[in-house]
Amino acid sequence: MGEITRRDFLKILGAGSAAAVGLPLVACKPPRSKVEKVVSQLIPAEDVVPGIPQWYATTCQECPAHCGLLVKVREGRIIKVEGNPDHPVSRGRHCMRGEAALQGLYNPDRLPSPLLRNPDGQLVAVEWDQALQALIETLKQTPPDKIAWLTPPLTGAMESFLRQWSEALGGVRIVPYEPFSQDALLSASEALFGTREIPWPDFEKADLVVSFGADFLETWLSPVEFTRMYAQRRGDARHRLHHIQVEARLSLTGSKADRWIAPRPGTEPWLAGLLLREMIESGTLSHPIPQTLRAWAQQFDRSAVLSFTGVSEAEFEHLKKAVSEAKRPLILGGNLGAGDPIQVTGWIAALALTALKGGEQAPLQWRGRSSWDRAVSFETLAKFVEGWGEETEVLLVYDRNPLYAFPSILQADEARKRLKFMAVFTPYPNETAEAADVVFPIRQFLEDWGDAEPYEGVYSIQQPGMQPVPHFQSQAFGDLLIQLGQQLGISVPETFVEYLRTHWQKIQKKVGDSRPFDEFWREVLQKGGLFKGSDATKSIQLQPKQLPEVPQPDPPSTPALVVYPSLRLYDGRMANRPWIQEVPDPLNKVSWQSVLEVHPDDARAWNLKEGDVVRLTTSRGSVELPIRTYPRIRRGVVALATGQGHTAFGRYATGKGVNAFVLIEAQNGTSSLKWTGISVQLEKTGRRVHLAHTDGAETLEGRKVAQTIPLGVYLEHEGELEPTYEEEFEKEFPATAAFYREYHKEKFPEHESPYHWGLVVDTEKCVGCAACVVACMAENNIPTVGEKLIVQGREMFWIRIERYFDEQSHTVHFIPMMCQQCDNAPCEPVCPVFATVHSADGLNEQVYNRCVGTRYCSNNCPYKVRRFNWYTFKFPEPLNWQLNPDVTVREKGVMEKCTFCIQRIKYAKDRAKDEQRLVRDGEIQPACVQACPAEALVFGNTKDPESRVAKLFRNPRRYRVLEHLNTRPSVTYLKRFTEVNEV
Amino acid sequence: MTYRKITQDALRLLLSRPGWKYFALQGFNLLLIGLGVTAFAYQVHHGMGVTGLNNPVGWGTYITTFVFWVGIAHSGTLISAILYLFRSRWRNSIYRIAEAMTVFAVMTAGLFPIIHLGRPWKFYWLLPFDYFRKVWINFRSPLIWDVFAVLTYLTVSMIFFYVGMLPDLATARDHSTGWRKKLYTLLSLGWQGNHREWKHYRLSYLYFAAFATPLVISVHSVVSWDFAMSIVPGWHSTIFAPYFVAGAIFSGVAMVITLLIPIRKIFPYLQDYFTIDVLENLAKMLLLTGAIVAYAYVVEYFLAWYSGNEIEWAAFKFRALGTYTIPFWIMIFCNAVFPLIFFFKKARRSIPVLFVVSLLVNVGMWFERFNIIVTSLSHDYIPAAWGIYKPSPIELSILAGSFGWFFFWFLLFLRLLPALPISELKEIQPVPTRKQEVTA
Amino acid sequence: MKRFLAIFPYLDDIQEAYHSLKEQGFKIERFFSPVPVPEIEDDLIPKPSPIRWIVLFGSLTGISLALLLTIGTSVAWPLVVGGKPIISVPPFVVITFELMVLIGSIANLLGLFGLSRLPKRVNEPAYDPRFSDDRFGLLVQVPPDRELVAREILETSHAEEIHEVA
Amino acid sequence: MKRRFGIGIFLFLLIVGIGLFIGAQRGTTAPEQPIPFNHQIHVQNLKMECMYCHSFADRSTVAGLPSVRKCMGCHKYTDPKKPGIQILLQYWNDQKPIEWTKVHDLPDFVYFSHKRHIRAGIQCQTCHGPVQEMTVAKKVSSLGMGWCLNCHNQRKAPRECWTCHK
Repeated sequence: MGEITRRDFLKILGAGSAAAVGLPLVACKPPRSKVEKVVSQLIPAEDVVPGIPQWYATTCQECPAHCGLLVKVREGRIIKVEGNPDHPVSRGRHCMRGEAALQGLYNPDRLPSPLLRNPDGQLVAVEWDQALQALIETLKQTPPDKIAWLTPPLTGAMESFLRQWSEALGGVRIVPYEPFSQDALLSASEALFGTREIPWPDFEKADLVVSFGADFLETWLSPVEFTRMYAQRRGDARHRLHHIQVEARLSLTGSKADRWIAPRPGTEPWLAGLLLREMIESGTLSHPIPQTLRAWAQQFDRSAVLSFTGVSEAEFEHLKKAVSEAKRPLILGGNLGAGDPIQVTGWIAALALTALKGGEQAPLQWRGRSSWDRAVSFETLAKFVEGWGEETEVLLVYDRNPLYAFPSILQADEARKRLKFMAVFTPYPNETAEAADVVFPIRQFLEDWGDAEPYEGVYSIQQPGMQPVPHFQSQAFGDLLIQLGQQLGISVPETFVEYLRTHWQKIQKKVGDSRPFDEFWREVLQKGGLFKGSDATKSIQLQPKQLPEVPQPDPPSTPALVVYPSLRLYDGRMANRPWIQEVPDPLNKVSWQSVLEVHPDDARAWNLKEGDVVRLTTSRGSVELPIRTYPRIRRGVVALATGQGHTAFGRYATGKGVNAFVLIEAQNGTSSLKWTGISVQLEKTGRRVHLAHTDGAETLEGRKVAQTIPLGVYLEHEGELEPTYEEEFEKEFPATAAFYREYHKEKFPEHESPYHWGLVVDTEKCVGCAACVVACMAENNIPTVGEKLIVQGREMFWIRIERYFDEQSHTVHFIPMMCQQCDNAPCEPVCPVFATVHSADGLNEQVYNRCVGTRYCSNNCPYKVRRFNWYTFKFPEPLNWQLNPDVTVREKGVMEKCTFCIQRIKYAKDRAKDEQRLVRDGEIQPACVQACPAEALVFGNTKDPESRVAKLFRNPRRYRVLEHLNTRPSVTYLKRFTEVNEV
Repeated sequence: MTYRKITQDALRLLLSRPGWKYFALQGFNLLLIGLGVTAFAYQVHHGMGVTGLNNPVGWGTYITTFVFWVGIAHSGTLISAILYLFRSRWRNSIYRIAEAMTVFAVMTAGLFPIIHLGRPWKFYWLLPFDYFRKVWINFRSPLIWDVFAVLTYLTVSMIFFYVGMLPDLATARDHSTGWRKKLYTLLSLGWQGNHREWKHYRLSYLYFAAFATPLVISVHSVVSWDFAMSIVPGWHSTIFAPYFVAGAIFSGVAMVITLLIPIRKIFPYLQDYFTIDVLENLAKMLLLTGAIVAYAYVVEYFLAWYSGNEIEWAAFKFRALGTYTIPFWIMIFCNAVFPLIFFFKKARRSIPVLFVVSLLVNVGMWFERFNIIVTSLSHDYIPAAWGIYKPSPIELSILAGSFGWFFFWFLLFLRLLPALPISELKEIQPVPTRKQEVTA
Repeated sequence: MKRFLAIFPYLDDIQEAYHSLKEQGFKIERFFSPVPVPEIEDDLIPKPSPIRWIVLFGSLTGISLALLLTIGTSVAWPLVVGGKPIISVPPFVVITFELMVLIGSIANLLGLFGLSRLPKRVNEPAYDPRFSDDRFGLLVQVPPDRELVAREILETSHAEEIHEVA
Repeated sequence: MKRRFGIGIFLFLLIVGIGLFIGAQRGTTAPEQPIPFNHQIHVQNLKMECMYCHSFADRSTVAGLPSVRKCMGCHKYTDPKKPGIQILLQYWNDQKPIEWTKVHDLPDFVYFSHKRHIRAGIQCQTCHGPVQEMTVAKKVSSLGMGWCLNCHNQRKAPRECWTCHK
């Protein structure tokens, strides 16, 4: 048999049966099935021990940020995705979309076979040969210049391979497109710095960030990386980053800001411009001001700008004061706006001011070419679509969904009819595939080879963690290109993996590594890539040449619509992942549905109630959707997130909500997109729907669940240690404490544990992104219950992000709430059958199979973190492949809750026992802690006085939720800072 | 009234064949039971999701109905045991019916804790045995107290019911024929009414009454502790035990009135026993207990407000003015306002008024429990976790089924067992003496 | 020895008969009545009913059983719940009370059955179905030589019927 | 009366007894396997170590089954005419894994680590019985919670719920 590699092993597994390993499919079957089969391996795999996970490094392809991932493989299946700690983008963290890649892999609606349009016009399943033949015929018959690819902004090996392939075929065009493109930023950068590259924000250097709409904690550029950097700076009390957000609808990013200024939507750029002008004129800028810039800034007239942006003098003065006092402010422009001259204006003003204030030290950095600058501008795209049927006869679509995600002004549906032939390469059925002539099911990235280069010097490898999911006859996209190339008679390598290795040999050469390639390659696979960082040494040098003219603002409209990119669904590509659909939006707390956010006062004025369905009409189109009151939006503005409204994207996405791309219109006389400030009409339809929201109340109702501390007060006490909770208790209630002391002896006479697990939640760092929620669902086999059950209030999350709108300020509090593992747990004594008891490690144990389902524990839980199985929830094949075999799949009628990831604790303790030592601090990371991009969660042993948690438990910012109930929780929260000098 | 008349009147119900209306009613009851059973089977098959319960509100209609029926049960024991100890002889004519009501109400109530379980097929885990797993039950849980209290109450009230009936069953045996004779022979265990039997019986009955009296108070206290022992605002209150006991008697007395009035109407000869004076006495009890309940409502609000506990006060404000304001005001009017009419003697002696008010009190008391359970859970400590509960058709079907179940047994009892306590009615008559006969 | 079963419609008559018979030294075997008549019952069985001891015994058994059950099972595997003591007295008191009532009541029932000789056959000759309706009865043991005396006493006290039973 | 009641109790106990007996039987079944594998020959006669085939027992939660290739390692050279070995050869020729029926099947909610037990010095036979004497693999222990706890209590092994439940 020769040497057997891991790949062979996986092949063998795939060829055998689903369970071709030395243990049964634990956890996938309902309990008490009578005969369990156990399947022997045919040929054992090297280094693979059933029951012990393997980890493989790979790269996320869900958005252009390309975080490094680690996938956890058990018995040949990927069961969890985590961040790669070595990777400079993710640093061991990930967002909810990254985690949900797993549900892309195991999506039950993935295409099982190629589809071909038959003479009757029906798409039917066909054999691979037939489908390939159809495409080859077409390609042979079409002049190469009439063929075009629509792809994501590719980087790495696939980018060069596709380019070579297309050139070899005779000049097939490639159109890379990203709906949330950074066209405006790139144009501004080109105008100011003479280079069409992204000037990356550097949160470490900045002392103030003013964002005129960029949602850098959600979707903008590289949210996981930015969240980490931002949270670090915010949590650092001595060098705390001040943050002002300027936008009409408060975003998740804005909700963390110290101050929110809400101008009329779409007018933020003029405010940025005015700020630039006034700063220039104030004469406080210490760096030379280029004349062109000074002249350009003259176009912003204070009274005019303030009047049409609707921003008060006081607010603007505050902004100005903050910027002038800051040494190195980081000013960011708008979020979206492909090619939009207004957004370009905003970015020019923002970047110029950043550069002028900071000079050489400006908190911007060059990272060379990135995935963002590879995307075509919206103008190009518009021309491209216009040319369908003429310049382009055959369209090859790879991993894009133009018929859903192209704004309606492009009229892609009409344009599609002009195309002679459209071939779609996608793992999933979608709107574009539905309209295609031939559809090829390709592999999802977790089961495929590839790489990415999110920015220069970060070479990130993408290796398969498992054999392709056998339910679908998918093929690797690269290998498909090779097959096509062979048939079309162009020279291609044998496999894409071979090409990839060649590509990496070049990289090895480029970085000057002289080891044998195999050694280099092994290290790359182990580490997940090669992370050298950009060696661009360019400084931030303003070289403005011709600055574009400042456009005239559109006349104001009321109501005006803001379309914002969804943190969860992105441009809609994540909509077929049940986790993503199930997790509510962090701010409006609605899952599965689209809602139109309306200010509560406006709703009252317009005689609308929550859940009332309205017809929303723009010049481009009209949709019907329910309204949701949202107090953090400017009066007269309504807002809608992208991503819903799919018509053919599998069971989890189809028919849910409305598609915002339908509503986006062109910016006043240009061919660019207008995302905010769209003039809309609202009409009441008279229908009502129940909103699938998970929040019980908008505000804290006077309860001290979320607490704050003035920064100044904290600084006086920084570094001090509060007494431990035990000491405090001892002091305040000596008699009770004495009773407990005596009683603790009685408690565990057999084995006193060296551990008491504790968790710290830093509410200052937490940005509410809900990555932890999805990570928890993945780790703990938490089912998604669907829209109807969410409406009924039966969500199953073990951890939730509570959102409270502050009553005094614009602040939004995010409180991650999970089982508090109380020492005096109210849930425990009320259980009649001992299904929930306390462990020596201080954990509140829940024994599912002992539970009879009285639900008394849940009633008596003041934190309401217990979850009851209202039904036996099903995991449709092959979503069940993702289930964690170390966690029971619960059946109907039992209670469940957060366990602090007991399976991970057990694993670590088991290993520690083997090595005859105690568990080390930081060795255990529950899924939520591991995921948190803000690093707001810390887990550890509170009995070890040197552990991080033990110290944080004594931090002056510490508090416990509902402390007065004497539940003695094992979760401590750290108070959020307020700036005392705030008005 | 002679002994003979009492015997004959009492046996008229037992020895005659019921008319078609009776069978029609029983058929209707069986239909309701069928509905309830079907709904329960559906719920077991699919899971508790078919109810309206959700994350904050883990208990709803089932526990409400459980407490409701346990409450109904209480006045039976009150009338049979407590009034016995107090020598209130007017209770003798109605105590059998009240006691039967107790037994059947506990039988009905006892079903609900099982119905409300997520995994009802595991109900036996609540019994004190470890099934060889070495894990017993948690005696610190109020639900286990409940198991013990309700099972004890069921057993003891059934024994008490049966023992009180023994001499009457003997009477029925001695005056029946055919299958009835066989049945009553079996049930009466050969009771003769001899001096030995009566001697031990007298003391034994006294002890039953003496046990039943604290038991009845303990049972509803334990039921109230299901709530009061928790930390839920709106539940965690020291007044719950007396408040629940008073409420239970209140609802039970109302149910006795509700049952007696149609019986009187259908069998007019029973009006000699269920006299208007008896009803007036019941109305007085209703007035008294209703006043206690109303007082408890006020005290609850006073405590919540004066204690200064914001969360507690918020829970009570929500109860009165929030989503569940309608059930709340139904409760207030039915339990605290309408019974005040019994301050008037005329109302106490008016059959229609008695009937309507007793029905309203029944409704009000169901809503009282609904209010306590649902509103408190719905809005507790963490605002983000608040939620609203609405009963589902399945729950309402089971609720309807519980009425069918109760009335099925009750109607069966009316025609099968002596509903008039024969020997105890005779006891309150002057003993037949020749002296009297001669003077008469 | 013969036994006379005398049936009376009036209580004062039977009381008269009872006392006369007793004075004459007859042994009264049984007294039947549709309602309890404490005077005669307590005269026939002067000792207080031992039911009280049986109930006490039952209740004490209940208490011990409850303590054994609650404390025993809690100590056998000391599971900690909610920081409450393993042996939590207040909750155990509830269980103890309930079991006291339960076992006490069951003992009461069994005691009643045992002492009143229940269940038993009824259709013995010395019983008349009217005793459960409106008639009182006396079962008297009559030595063969005093039949006439007995009969006379009974007749003078207006016995309705006098039966000789085996 | 009393007799009938007695018969009732007897019948009830009988039914319960039969139920328990059948239940107990289910616990010791020796299911039919695709290949009639004989532990006795391999262990007692050929003196093979348990961990030669169940090689993960001291490293992982699962003990593991030998791969077909491991079986073939020896059976390439042994008498291929024996019917059992012929079935094995068939599997190997078809390159199909063998689907054994589990003899010791723990419920899905149980976490059990072979490694921890082996490293604590527990013999395989303690739980699996005298496998070396079995011609057909048979379950000899109930694997019930009480059975586990007996041993855990004796050895003062942890009995936190989450030690074994997951």
